[in-house]
Amino acid sequence: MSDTTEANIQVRIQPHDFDAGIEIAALTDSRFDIGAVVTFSGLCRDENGSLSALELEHYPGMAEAEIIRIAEKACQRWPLSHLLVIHRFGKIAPGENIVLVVACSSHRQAAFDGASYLMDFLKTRAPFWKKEHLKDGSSGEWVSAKDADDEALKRWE
Amino acid sequence: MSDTTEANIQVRIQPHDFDAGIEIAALTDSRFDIGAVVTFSGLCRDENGSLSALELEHYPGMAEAEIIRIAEKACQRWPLSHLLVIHRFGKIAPGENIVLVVACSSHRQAAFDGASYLMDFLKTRAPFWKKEHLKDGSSGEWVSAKDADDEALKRWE
Amino acid sequence: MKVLYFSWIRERLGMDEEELTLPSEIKTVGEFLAWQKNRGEEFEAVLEFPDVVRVAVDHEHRDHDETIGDAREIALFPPMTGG
Amino acid sequence: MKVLYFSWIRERLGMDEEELTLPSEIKTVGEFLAWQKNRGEEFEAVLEFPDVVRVAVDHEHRDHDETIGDAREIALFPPMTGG
Repeated sequence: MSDTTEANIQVRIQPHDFDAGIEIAALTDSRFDIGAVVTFSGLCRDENGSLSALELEHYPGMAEAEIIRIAEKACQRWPLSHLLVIHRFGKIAPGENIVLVVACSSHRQAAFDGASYLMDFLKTRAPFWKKEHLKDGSSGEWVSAKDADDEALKRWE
Repeated sequence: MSDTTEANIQVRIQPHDFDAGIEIAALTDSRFDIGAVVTFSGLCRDENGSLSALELEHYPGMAEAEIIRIAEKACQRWPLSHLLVIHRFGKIAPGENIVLVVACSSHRQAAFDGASYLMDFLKTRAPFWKKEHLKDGSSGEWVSAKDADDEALKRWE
Repeated sequence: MKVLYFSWIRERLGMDEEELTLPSEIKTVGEFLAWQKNRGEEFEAVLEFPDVVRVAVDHEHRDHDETIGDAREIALFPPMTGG
Repeated sequence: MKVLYFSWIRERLGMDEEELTLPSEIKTVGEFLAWQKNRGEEFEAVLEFPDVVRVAVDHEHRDHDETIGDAREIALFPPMTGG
């Protein structure tokens, strides 16, 4: 891992919200070598209307470390000038942001692949767990891991 | 093409800039069914420092129509709840935004694929042409189409 | 029929649009381009390699072997470089 | 050695961390889990299906057949559901 590569990775684990536009601007302002920026925003869904909030638990220290490891692999695989990951923890209401990935590159396919790779590995390897809180005041279930998320990793082999 | 699908496509051809964060918020506010938002921002690059601006010429009427056709195909292929495309025209300085795609879905892979498909076809089929204006005051070349952009379409066959 | 020109085709022809009445024997895009090529030096230069010229009929891409039909608007332009 | 518990493992055990001194014969993650399972009813329930329990040693994922080494911190948690 070169210093240059490491310098371009930013990982933030935080309770507060983020703004994708502000993050894109911060990464691209006064730069003339970035032709493509791909962002992924993951939001809290509630399709049947029963959810009051998701509570995101994380493993402090390891969450940052694991996402940095995933980001370093992405930067080794594709020519990314920046890779930013923000993951929230705590209670998150339906419709609110959970995670943001911003991948910058001179070329669009690298930016798409870098962001998509990062999300696939973050889903299955970053130490976060979601618990449902329901509108009726009860504490719902811990969200189960999806086989489809493990499956998604295979395309990067 | 169902009415529902068409209602979720927005295409804007405009000279002024855009803000990805504001566009994401407008599409996702008060919605609880969107779990994934992927944006692609294309920026004006100037790696050797000689460019004053790119001038984007377009074919009014056809530019909108062609991008809508591409977006409709994307919405038929993936379950996208929204697909927004903004493409600027006129003079655009290095580091400025040229194009924005925002794809919303309940699932992340559909959002990634929809945005990537849209950009691949927009590059080769939407009637826009870029001319370089150089810092020395001279009018540079019209940017040539890239074979790599035609190649990129093959993975969607 | 309105004929539009874009990018370096517009610049070399020195016009962005004109009104044309096509001879009735012209049915396809390719026939239209061949006819255009005979309209003078600039047209001949622009259409020296007709394969690189893209054509839209009423805002839709058309291949050179496709028919024009009763088009209201035809546009000639080089390969696109947007995005 | 600090041992951390997360998610429903933390809830069922009723604690988020503890200090443990492991018997010297425990070398692998799997051996550690087998030893933990004998520490009482709650541990037995949590480790009924040890394959679903993920383990990190000093902030890095470890498979059950890997060694623990001289770890400062071990964490037990269910499959992750972030993002």
